[in-house]
Amino acid sequence: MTVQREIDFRDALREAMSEEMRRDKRVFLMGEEVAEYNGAYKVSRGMLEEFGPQRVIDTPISESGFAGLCIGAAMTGLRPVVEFMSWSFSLVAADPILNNAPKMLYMSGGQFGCPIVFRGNDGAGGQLGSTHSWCVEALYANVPGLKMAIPSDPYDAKGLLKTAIRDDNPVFFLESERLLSVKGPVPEAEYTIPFGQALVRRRGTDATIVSFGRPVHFCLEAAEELAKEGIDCEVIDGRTIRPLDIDTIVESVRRTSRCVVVDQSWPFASIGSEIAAQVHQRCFDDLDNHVHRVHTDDVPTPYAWELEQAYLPNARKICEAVRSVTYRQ
Amino acid sequence: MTVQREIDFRDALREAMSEEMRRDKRVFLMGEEVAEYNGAYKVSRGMLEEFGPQRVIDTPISESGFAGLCIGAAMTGLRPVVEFMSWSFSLVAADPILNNAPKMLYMSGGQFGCPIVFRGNDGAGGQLGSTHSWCVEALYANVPGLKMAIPSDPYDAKGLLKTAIRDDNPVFFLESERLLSVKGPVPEAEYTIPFGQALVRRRGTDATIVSFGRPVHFCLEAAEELAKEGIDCEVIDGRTIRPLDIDTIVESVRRTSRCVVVDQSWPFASIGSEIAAQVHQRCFDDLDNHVHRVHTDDVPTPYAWELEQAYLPNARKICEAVRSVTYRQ
Amino acid sequence: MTRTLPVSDAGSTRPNAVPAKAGTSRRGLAEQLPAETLVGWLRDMMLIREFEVRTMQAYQDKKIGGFCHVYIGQEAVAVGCTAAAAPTDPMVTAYRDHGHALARGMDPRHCMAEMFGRIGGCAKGKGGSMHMFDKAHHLYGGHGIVGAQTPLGAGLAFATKYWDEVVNGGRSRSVTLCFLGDGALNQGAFHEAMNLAGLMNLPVIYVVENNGYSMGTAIGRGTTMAHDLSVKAAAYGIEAVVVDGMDVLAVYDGMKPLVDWCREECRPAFVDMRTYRYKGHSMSDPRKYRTRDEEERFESEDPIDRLVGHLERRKALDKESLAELNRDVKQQVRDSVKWAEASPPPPIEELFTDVYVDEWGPYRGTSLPEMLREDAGDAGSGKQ
Amino acid sequence: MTRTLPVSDAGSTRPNAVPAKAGTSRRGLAEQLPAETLVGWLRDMMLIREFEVRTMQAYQDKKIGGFCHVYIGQEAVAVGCTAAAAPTDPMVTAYRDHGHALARGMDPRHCMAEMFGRIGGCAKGKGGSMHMFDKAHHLYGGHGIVGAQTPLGAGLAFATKYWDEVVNGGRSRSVTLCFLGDGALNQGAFHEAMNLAGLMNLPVIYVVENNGYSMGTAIGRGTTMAHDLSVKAAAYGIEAVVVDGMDVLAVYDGMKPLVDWCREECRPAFVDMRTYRYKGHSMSDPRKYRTRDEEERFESEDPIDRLVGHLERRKALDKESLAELNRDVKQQVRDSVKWAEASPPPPIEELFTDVYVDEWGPYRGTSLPEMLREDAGDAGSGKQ
Ligand SMILES: Cc1ncc(C[n+]2csc(CCOP(=O)(O)OP(=O)(O)O)c2C)c(N)n1
Ligand SMILES: Cc1ncc(C[n+]2csc(CCOP(=O)(O)OP(=O)(O)O)c2C)c(N)n1
Ligand SMILES: [Mg+2]
Ligand SMILES: [Mg+2]
Repeated sequence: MTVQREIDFRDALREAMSEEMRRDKRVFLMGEEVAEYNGAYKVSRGMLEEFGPQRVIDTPISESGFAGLCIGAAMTGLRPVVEFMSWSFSLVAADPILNNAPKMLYMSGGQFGCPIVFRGNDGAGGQLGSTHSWCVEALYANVPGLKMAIPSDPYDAKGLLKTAIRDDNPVFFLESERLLSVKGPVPEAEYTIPFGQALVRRRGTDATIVSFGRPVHFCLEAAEELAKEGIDCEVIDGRTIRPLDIDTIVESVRRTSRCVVVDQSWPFASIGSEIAAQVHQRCFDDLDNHVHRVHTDDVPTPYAWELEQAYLPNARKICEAVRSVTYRQ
Repeated sequence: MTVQREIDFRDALREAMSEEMRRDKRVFLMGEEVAEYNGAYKVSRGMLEEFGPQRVIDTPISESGFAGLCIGAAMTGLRPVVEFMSWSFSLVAADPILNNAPKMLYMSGGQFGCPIVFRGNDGAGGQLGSTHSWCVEALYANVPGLKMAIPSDPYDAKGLLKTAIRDDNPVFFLESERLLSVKGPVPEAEYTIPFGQALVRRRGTDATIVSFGRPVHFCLEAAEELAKEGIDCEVIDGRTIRPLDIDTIVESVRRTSRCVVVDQSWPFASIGSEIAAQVHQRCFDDLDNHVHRVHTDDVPTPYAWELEQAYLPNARKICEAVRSVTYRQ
Repeated sequence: MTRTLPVSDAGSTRPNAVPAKAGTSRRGLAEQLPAETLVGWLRDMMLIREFEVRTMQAYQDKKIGGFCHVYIGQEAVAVGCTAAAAPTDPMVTAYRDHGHALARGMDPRHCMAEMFGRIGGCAKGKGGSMHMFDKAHHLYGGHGIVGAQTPLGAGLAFATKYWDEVVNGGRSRSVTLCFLGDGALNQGAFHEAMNLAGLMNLPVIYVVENNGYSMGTAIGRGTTMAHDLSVKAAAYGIEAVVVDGMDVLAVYDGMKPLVDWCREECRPAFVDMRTYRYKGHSMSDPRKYRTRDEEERFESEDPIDRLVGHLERRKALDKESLAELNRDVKQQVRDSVKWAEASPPPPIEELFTDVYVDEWGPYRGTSLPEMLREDAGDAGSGKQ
Repeated sequence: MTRTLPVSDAGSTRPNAVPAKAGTSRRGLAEQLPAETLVGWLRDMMLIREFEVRTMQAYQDKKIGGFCHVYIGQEAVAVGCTAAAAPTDPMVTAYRDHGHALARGMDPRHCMAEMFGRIGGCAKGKGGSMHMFDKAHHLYGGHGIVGAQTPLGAGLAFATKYWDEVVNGGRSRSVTLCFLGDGALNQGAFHEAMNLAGLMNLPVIYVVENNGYSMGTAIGRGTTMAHDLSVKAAAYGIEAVVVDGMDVLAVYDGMKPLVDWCREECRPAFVDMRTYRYKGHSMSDPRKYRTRDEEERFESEDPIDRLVGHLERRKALDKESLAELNRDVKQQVRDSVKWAEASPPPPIEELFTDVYVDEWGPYRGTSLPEMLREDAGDAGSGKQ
């Protein structure tokens, strides 16, 4: 029996980048404070030392500029990894990341692809207030031509990021600052995780809970709680949003007949709405109740701790939704 | 019997702005080419002459700059109308319009509102290619704190725009370049249209078709076509997205038991997904079939006429969806 | 190519040239002010310093959450600039905003309570450290996104002009102060704002609080021409001045004539305000990117010490009154902490307040923060 | 303030100063080239002119849709700049891009077919007039969003350096040409790109095709310091030159030394390229914002006429050979129209091709345009 190595989410991200940079000289990392400062959240700690300033590159606070720069570089076949200190700061770069990167291949009729990874912290939870707490997945996932991954643990973080860096398309990689210090088993041996494969994190028969990223942990917590009440939940971690592994979700809902989607972004026109709509479409005759949704409240992110806690999805809210979808209350 | 005056969509928009500017000196218009050029699409024709260069203001190609400038002005209680030549050009201004305007009131604890209207052309259909064909509603409607209107005819365009200008909150007003020359009855007498009230454009019993903006016309076309086949459709024009008049939709679907949502934007995490999710939620026991959705295809906007036509929603696709939702094929 | 080249002439319809020389620093201006005024500045600077020290403590004690950026070292900038402007001149700044709020006159209780996330905060605890707004004192916010406040600043200047000239029919009479960090120089929004300000003749002063760093990035590593920022303004035909931001007298001497000039000429200006933040970028920054030596060099030019020295030389301040000021300020800040602690967290209903001005659906319209309810009745209405 | 002010010194670790004087225009450089070379340029300029005339016709005939911006009047810029650069030097431009594509060597058939929305187009009809890409000729696109190409240009320069130095381990040897309109000067992205280029020592030349207008806005109405754009470059420590874009010899004389200098020094540069568009901004523009007088003044300096004059003076071109060139070019363009008309519309399956490089779900991976399939096998692979 071998003891599994445990590392934290932050280190898993770094390992993914470093391994890919060792493997492929076309890969480089660019962003604010990624080099000399070792990253605002220390994700890139030590990388400058290993790879030097030509491949681990500090930038000024010019998201539109350096995102666009890296898109240009990607058109030549380089494979930039762009770190947004926070996805909240990517709005100033919305045009290059949404209007350029995901459409380049199409507009050029197949001539120029754009193998680039944009990554950084996404989501609220640290009392950062209205401007710094974006869940950009609800906005950006609408756009065809990009891929999107939202890992929930170190193992997936590493495996998915390596896949992202090897992907020939622009990948939006959303991390949670709240998870960076969470530890989990990550093998020393090389592995990658294919996009478009959801993971069933818990088997269950009474209801399917679908989520991705940080709220997956709340779902598992809720499932434990609900188990005590005799409600046996299946928990699916979507892992990638584009491609979305709807088949795994559908297969599960066909068995459980009930579905709750948990999404930490605002509800309106979100991933949550999309999954709900698709599940209703594919499982119309199987469903025992409409799909229930748990989101943050539909208001700007408040700063005060109590308000933010009330605002975010949590195990309690998920339990309530599951009880409701299973007609237990 | 009085003869109804008919004017085109473009003139309706101008009348709304001009009337409000006459009524309230705090209202001004700013944007690229709105003054001396009379507007890229001639929406503001003659307004410079009437209101002078202090109130009808040309800008350089600096969307982030002038949108932000107008947000600052709105914080003092002025009521700017900002014209984006196209909403496709608003991505470079995503930060001010999404991170500032809709959150100012909240972040300031009720101190500073932001009574501003952003308006311009939205949507594909003129062979403008990938970068110039955005339907930003799918992206932006996710954000609380803003309101959003998408009129489909001159009457609504005028009435809703006047309401938008008088609203104390940021309003995103989405026009269709394809509709600008469409004529319709618009009374001479002053009127406004409240936000959050959908309009039943056609009564019917077999299926409810929900749409907003330009595709409403395709829905009505489809309804005529389907009537010949004996399928009697109700067509609901949502008119505003935030607030969304889900009650009117639900009331209709409870009667018809079938629902098709038609949305000219990409499907994933769109207004279409949201309406589908909400209808399933509210009408779960009434629905005879899952909500069907008609969107543009989930690909970047192609330039070639044939491809663009294939890409867009149209009456044929809507007919198919209705036949499918009513089990007629 | 040196011969004259063709260029369209239709452009000459709007003036676009470099303006008359902007008001130049007048050495000794501040010194001529009554000693009480300068003592008032000293008190403000001491208040900010003490406030920030307690802020750091409270952050360490986990009473303050999120990101928190203190102003220690830069006090002379906010205080001197505020003194040079009229109290009704709009101000807007970035996330390092406690100093501006206090200098502008926000009650430290409201400022502290905001960071504590309490209902007594200036934004009822909903904004946090980075987003300090004070309508009664014409402070249009701290803003968290780097550079975001720069077009807003142009807009405030536009608005004062518009209200005066179009709505009320008079002559423009306000100057807007828009503060930004040196790191914001590299955001596109800043450049668009500068061009608009130059083009539209907006009375706004962009004060770059050039503390030499944006997080761990020394200015020269992120900003071209860091040794002469005036070229950034020259690109838009905007006058630039350099001011010693470690000396409140120099700040006043530099800013007062500039504010007057902007008000008179209705033109923008740009200030390279040389300053230094003593502490890390935010609470979690170990400052490895700079030397202790450098820090000491700046600390030895401490703006509070310098003003004390000046007042002592003028015999306008003795040990006794300084000690009293100190006690006084400490007491005020201690009170603010107590007050903040006593202020309850916002009730959960506040989640759905202030999303929209009007009520609809789950939204409850707006309600003013206590701070403004205490003040004049209508001044702070969310409804404009 | 004149005394030296405190500023952090940690910034001095990276060079950031104004570079050595950029290569200055060398009058007579082009004249020394073999006459055939200049006749080649003439042919290219005539080709572009004729192509655009037929483009306008086709647009009027509704064979071309969407927005369409012709290059008539500006031919000397694309042709002269292309001549000054190496054929492998990357180029990227805005939506007024037919001239660049043709100057770079794109077959007019592919260019015309693209606008006709046909499968034979450079992007299989999926890009349209504003988005001309030609991988074989190192043209990284026309780009529809004003200013969007300017960070891309920095990125191309970064990439050439990176490929040479990091991947292949040598010395950088390419220069990127990034074209932009004068209107793009006011987009923030341009400024961020300039700062990055200056900071990172990127070999990119920003060529502002200063035709005096962005749509109906004369440059002076939208851009501060329009009379001296060099200040826009000085703000980033980047050398600026002014070039007469109505004279292809002057363009070459200005650009060649500059390109050589950028390649040698691995530094960016900025060109205020004075030119004029004879026609409206796009097909629907009545040009009321300028005088016929002004138009005639520029038309009288027509770049094609000037080159013809030069060649005639040099006795390198007679009436006969000019007429032949004319016939030849007309024939080529006529053929391109015919070819485009004969090319079928893209099959509906093309909707789902080129969304992702790989196949998944409804997506069919990529397939190359005919243009590249004719060319070298691997050069144009969507897979990098
Ligand atoms: C657009 C954007 N990018 C990145 C950040 C993260 N960030 C916050 S402060 C900061 C440094 C700003 O430095 P400077 O402007 O010099 O201000 P100072 O902190 O020195 O007062 C950065 C990078 C942000 N808030 N916004
Ligand atoms: C961000 C953005 N805003 C607005 C537009 C609409 N637009 C297209 S071209 C143009 C004028 C550009 O002028 P200039 O840069 O001088 O180029 P020229 O047309 O003279 O070649 C405008 C405003 C756009 N494409 N992108
Ligand atoms: Mg700084
Ligand atoms: Mg131009």
